[in-house]
Amino acid sequence: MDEKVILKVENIWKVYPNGIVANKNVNFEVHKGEIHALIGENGAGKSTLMKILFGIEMPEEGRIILNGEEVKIENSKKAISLGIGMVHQHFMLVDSLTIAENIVLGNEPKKYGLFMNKAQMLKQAKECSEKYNFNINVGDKIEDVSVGVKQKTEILKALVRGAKVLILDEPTAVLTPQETKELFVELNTLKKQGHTIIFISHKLNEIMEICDRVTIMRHGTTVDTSFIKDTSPQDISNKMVGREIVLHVDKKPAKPGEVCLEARDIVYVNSIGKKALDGVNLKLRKGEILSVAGVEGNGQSELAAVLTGMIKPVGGSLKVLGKEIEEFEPAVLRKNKLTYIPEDRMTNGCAAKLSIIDNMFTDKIESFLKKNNVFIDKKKMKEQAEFLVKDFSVLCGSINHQVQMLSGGNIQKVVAARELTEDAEIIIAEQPTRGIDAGASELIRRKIVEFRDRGAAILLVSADLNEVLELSDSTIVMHNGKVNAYFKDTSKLTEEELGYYMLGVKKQTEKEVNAIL
Amino acid sequence: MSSVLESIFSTTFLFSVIRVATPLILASMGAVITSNAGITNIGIEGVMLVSALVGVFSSAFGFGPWFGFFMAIITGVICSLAIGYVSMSLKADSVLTCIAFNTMAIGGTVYFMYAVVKDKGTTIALQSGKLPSVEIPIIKDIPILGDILSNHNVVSYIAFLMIFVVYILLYKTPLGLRIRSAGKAPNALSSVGVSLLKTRYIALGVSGILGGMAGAFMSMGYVTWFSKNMTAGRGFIALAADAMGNSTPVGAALSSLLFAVAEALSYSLQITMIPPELVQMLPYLVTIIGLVAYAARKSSLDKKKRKKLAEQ
Amino acid sequence: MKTRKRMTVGQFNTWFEVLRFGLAIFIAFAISFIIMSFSTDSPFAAIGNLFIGPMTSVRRFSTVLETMIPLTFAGLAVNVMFKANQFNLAAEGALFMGALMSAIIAIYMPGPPIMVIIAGMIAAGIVGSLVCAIPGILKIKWNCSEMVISLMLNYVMLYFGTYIFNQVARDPDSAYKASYTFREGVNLGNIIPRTRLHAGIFIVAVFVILTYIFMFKTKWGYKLRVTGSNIHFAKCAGISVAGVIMSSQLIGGFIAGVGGSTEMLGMYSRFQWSSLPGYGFDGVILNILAKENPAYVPVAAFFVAYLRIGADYMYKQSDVAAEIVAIIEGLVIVLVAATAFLSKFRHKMTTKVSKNLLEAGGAR
Amino acid sequence: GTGKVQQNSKDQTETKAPAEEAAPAEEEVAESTEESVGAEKSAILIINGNLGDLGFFDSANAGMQRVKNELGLNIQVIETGDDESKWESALADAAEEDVDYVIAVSPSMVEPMQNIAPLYPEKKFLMMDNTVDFAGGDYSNVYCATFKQNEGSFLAGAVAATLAKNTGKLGFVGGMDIPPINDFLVGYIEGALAVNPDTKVIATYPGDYYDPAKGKEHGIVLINQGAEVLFAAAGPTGLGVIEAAVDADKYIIGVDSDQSAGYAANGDEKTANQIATSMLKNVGDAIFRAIDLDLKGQLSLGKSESLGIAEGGVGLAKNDVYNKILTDDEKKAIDDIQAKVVSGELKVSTAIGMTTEELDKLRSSVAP
Ligand SMILES: Nc1ncnc2c1ncn2[C@@H]1O[C@H](COP(=O)(O)OP(=O)(O)OP(=O)(O)O)[C@@H](O)[C@H]1O
Ligand SMILES: Nc1ncnc2c1ncn2[C@@H]1O[C@H](COP(=O)(O)OP(=O)(O)OP(=O)(O)O)[C@@H](O)[C@H]1O
Ligand SMILES: [Mg+2]
Ligand SMILES: [Mg+2]
Repeated sequence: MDEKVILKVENIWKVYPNGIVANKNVNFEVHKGEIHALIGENGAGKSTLMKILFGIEMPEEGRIILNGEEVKIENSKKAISLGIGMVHQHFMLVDSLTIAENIVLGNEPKKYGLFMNKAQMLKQAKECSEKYNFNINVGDKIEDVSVGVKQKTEILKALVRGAKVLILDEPTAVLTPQETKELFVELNTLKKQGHTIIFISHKLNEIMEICDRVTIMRHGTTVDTSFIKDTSPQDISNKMVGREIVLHVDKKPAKPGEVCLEARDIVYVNSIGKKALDGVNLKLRKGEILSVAGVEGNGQSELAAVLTGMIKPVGGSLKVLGKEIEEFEPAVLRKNKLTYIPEDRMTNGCAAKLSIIDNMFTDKIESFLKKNNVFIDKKKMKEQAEFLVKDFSVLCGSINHQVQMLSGGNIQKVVAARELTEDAEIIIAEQPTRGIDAGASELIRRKIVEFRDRGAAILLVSADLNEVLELSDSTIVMHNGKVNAYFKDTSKLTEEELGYYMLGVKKQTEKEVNAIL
Repeated sequence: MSSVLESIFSTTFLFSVIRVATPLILASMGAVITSNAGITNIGIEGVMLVSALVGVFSSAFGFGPWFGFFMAIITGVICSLAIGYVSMSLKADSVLTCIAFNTMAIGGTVYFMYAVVKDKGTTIALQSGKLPSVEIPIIKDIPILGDILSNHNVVSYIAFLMIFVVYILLYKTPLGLRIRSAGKAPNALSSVGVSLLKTRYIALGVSGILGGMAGAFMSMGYVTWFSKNMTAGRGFIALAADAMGNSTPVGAALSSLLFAVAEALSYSLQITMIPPELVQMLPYLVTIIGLVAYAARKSSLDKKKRKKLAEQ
Repeated sequence: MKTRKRMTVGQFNTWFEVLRFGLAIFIAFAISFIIMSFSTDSPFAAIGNLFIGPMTSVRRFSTVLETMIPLTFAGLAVNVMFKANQFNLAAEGALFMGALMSAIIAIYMPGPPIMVIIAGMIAAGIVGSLVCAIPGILKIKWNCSEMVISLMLNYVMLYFGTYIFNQVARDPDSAYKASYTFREGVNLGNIIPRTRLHAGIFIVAVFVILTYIFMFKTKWGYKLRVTGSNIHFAKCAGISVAGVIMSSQLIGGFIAGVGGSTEMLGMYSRFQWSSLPGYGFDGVILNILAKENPAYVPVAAFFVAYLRIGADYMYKQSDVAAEIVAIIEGLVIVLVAATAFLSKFRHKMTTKVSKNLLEAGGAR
Repeated sequence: GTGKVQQNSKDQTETKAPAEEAAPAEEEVAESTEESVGAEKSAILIINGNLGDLGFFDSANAGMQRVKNELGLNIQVIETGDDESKWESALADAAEEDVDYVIAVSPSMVEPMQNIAPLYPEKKFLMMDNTVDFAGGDYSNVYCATFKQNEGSFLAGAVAATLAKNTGKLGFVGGMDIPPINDFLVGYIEGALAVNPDTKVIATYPGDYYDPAKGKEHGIVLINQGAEVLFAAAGPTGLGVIEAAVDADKYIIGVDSDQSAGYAANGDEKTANQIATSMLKNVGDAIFRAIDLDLKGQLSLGKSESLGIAEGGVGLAKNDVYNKILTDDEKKAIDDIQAKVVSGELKVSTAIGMTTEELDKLRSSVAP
């Protein structure tokens, strides 16, 4: 047995109830004290494999060897007791409880054998956060803290339980660049203290920056493991998808036309009473991609939600295609040829239990009716759905399968296929490629450019700076609920410059910002 | 009319409010525990019913009412766990499971009643005994208070004690922390290796204890026999009390008391010439109005708060 | 290759569902049989009577069909409301009020009986709609739990209906609580002599077909299904969800109301209900058995009605209380609704099927 | 065929009687069957509610036991529960059996009776406590008996007023606000007034026959209002009223059966002693009488009889408790009243056919 190897999985098979083989014959080795990246396309089975390691899913076959001994991980409790900790991609925190309560949950200090010992609890949580140099206030309630602090709480939860092997499933997806940097510092500290980290991400640059080795998964199996220093981003992505992919979107210069969406003085107050939007002005023109950049939580998602009618602003006006919008309702806006790719595809983007075909035309079912205007024309729907599935290369068994059977990227393709409709004049795309692999991202980006060239106006809300720089024609930056900067020509913009505005280090004058109008 | 007022402002009115509220408080505490754990337990109605029958049987064929009380609690726990097994381990929808269970409880109690006493109506043919009433030493001598508070059935005192116990359990113990987490963020609980299933089973078990007590009170405190479908929707009312009280023990208890006041009022109003059907409707109407008022207040407060913040 | 593999797993699943359903019924009967054998010396005879009971005479069999009618209506009503993801249990109150409304019309409205019947049904439907709309409105406006509200509302309806009944329709000369008798000829006729089977069976058949078409073939049904499946998505896609929720409650209530009037005009000649008929919960039960598909609702209703009539026969022939049927129903429902029931076996089989296919065909 | 007959009669001897009565009964059957006239005959009773009410239905059931024991018939008692949709088919089911008498005992069974009886002209139907519309159809195979519950309640009211020596207030709990229940109330009020014209009567209706807890609350409210003696006509709900009376140490008047004896038989002496008397509605006796008469060929089918005190249809349970708590003078006074009612000297009103206004007027006149 190799001394270095702390965790080893051999010949893991996992079949989901619907018959999809998510993991087939997976072999995977993690060395002690390394940061090991796991990367793979949509549906490659990374999450599934991690869930197996953390006892959430049971494999049908295969062995897990930890510290040279074969182990059976029946549940998370067992995993924790074996020193495995997992930070899931989605937060697993109780919002109404404090950080300390979240950290000690399941391991609560007691007094008189029956009651909570609050003092002891705070002490424990504090000691732990100090030990790993996590700068947080453990008495705060989760609902009041930032995403970064939540992520730290998640990691502390694992560490306080003595995790030696830490699984991080796409931990940076929701973090700002600054927070990501901070996290990386902390991960390096952990590494120095002897912890082993498995790091899942779709972002190659992060993997190149922090990881020691990388394992690539494709179609349910591990295809390759190599040292980061011996490989290159190009190499990794080739192995991931098994073909050359174009990392850059080719696009012709924009030809902006008339204004088709105009927002004035939009104000929105969120549920905890913060002014999430504080007098936002913007104009969107035909044939251009305007991107909205910004550090998460500065009002971009609220802006998208207001412009699509998902939430109602407390002040301001909106003009679409020259018409004043009285009612902020998705139905009204959609009637005005506005479509929307929402950020949260599972909540707002699809009905997971309905079939793919039923999810394809939800917004335009009225145009799939028979002559009497009551009955649905199933035949027309089927033809069109089959066409779109091909056009967007949605990987599925049949268009009658439930959407929930698809992997994340393919669900996103279904959403995009629905929203990128022929007669759409305004497209609001919110994080359209978040959390999906390069191949699918490229397809969606290409489609967006295609629609721009056809004369649609596109508002791209994205936290991915590469995407902003590559895809958009002009850019606005949001900071603290206000538009902080407007750049008419994105191609003249650099990543650093954008960062300054996003963090509020730099700020344009009102006149410069209002140049958009 | 004056006699109605007289009766409402009498000590006996408040006395009967407490009695009417007893099964509701117990059952609503059960509902509070389960809804905190993230389970909508409309099966509490059936749990009460089955416990009431088992209580009577055990009392009649066993060692008297306290044994019956004990067995009713055991039954409550077993029934609740059975609901849990089906809805959690066998993964059936919890509302559907509860509806199925209630159906089984209504029919099943009649089936067993018939099998034992050859009646489908009541078990009055059995001598099942009654849980005692208790005089509270000092309080009983205080003029008005004594008349209201003393000499209730022992289960009434247990019910009020349970409000306190449930409060402590939910907010001051590790188990309470887990139960609340199970309801608010089940993923969070499993992510730290605490079994969500186990936590919810425990919550259901505790609610079974409370439901069992409520059932025992119906058949061995309120009256001394079981009669077909004798809970008559009290479990549903408990659920409404839980909703009205925002799933807090004190809130749910106050809501139960509100219903009990309306119910007691409906008994007193019967002596007027107001049509009895309208009077009987009162408690349910009050509950609906209470639920709506609570929800409306919540949403208007929310709106106001936002408006105010926007103006700042 | 790919399509063949999907089909095979799909075929296995269909086969498995049938097996599971059968097994659920078998287990329910087995458990009930054990329970019965404690209280009777001849459990075999008892369970035999349960099965053959409804077949022992034309009249008994027609009783099954009669019982099926209100059950099916309730099942459809609940189906439409549940499909919009609203756990509205007010079908019970709607059925009661619908029955009362049509009874009042049948007593007082002049004109040819057929007109009276049609007017009665429509009025009953409207009343049913109003009843079921209440939880819907409160849900939309203030986000009140429709389940809790409807549970309370049913009692309000019982007492309110009884009040109306007393004021308007009660026959003071009757020696029991009953309305005046309906006008001559105001009933749904009789299809088979010496039974009570009435033309309501055709009405319910029409409603099953209409509900099915509505749900799966029309734009409204489509919007309803999307809303029920994911309300946020429906809203985002421009569906007016409040309208859909409201209309689903109105339609469900309408069906329940018509169900009440069909039962009233088909089976009785005067209104004499003094308690809630209990169809609201039955409707939920039927939906589980019918896998939430309106087309299967009558099948489920037949099954339940057959059991209940069989149980009555069994009780009459032996000393086993008919209420055992509640236990059988409950167990069947629980096992059918229990998605994890037999899941281990299913998983093992799926794994085997998938792996075999994989080895045989290669690609995923 | 004969096989079926035999099997049926064998089945039907396994009656659905309360357990404690069953054992001695069986032996008697064995000896009496031989010589009894009714040996080959059988009867089915439909209880369109549930047994265990210690009242009306239990009384009917007791009558059936007498029919079995004394007349030697095979009997069967079917409880249908309160699901109205089942009543008619239960009646038809019974009529389809190889049976001679089909018996229904509650007012609300009249409609099914009218629908079913003409379809089975070879069977004899007994309808208790209500009458079919003999003018409206061919019901030559139906015998109906109604009970003058107002007459019996008159006596109950008289006893109650006699016992209410302090406040003169009486309480009444009726299952529902409906004519047959109000018939009890009307008689009760008039009987009480006959003894003491200043008597006050408070009436309440829980609106439910199966919620004893509610019944108890109603009883308590009445007692709190100063009612000294209670009277409940409310099925199992009424049992809760009895509990309230017992808890408060008040007298209550039982209904339909001798409820004091019922409790005593169950071993509950304390309750038995609080039930001053019971207003008997001898439905069981009426069933027995009808079948007995028919076996002798004397029953006039196709007719309805109204059974009052004179016919033994209603009356008071003058049992030990009654004898103990009433003085001889008081008992004599009650007997006098009873004689006057029988002779027609005292006229008792009935709520059947009374308008709501008339009833309200009567109720208001005695309201405290
Ligand atoms: N609950 C499930 N039921 C059925 N199939 C599932 C389920 N979860 C995942 N799958 C399938 O298993 C395969 C692997 O999924 P998994 O989520 O592990 O992939 P992934 O590598 O995380 O991909 P992505 O990057 O798209 O999230 C996919 O094809 C997916 O469709
Ligand atoms: N056994 C299972 N039962 C139910 N749901 C499952 C099961 N296994 C996985 N899932 C769900 O399937 C989904 C697919 O996994 P995953 O989260 O990796 O995909 P994703 O959301 O497409 O992409 P990413 O994780 O890269 O953002 C998850 O939402 C997970 O909760
Ligand atoms: Mg993943
Ligand atoms: Mg994934």
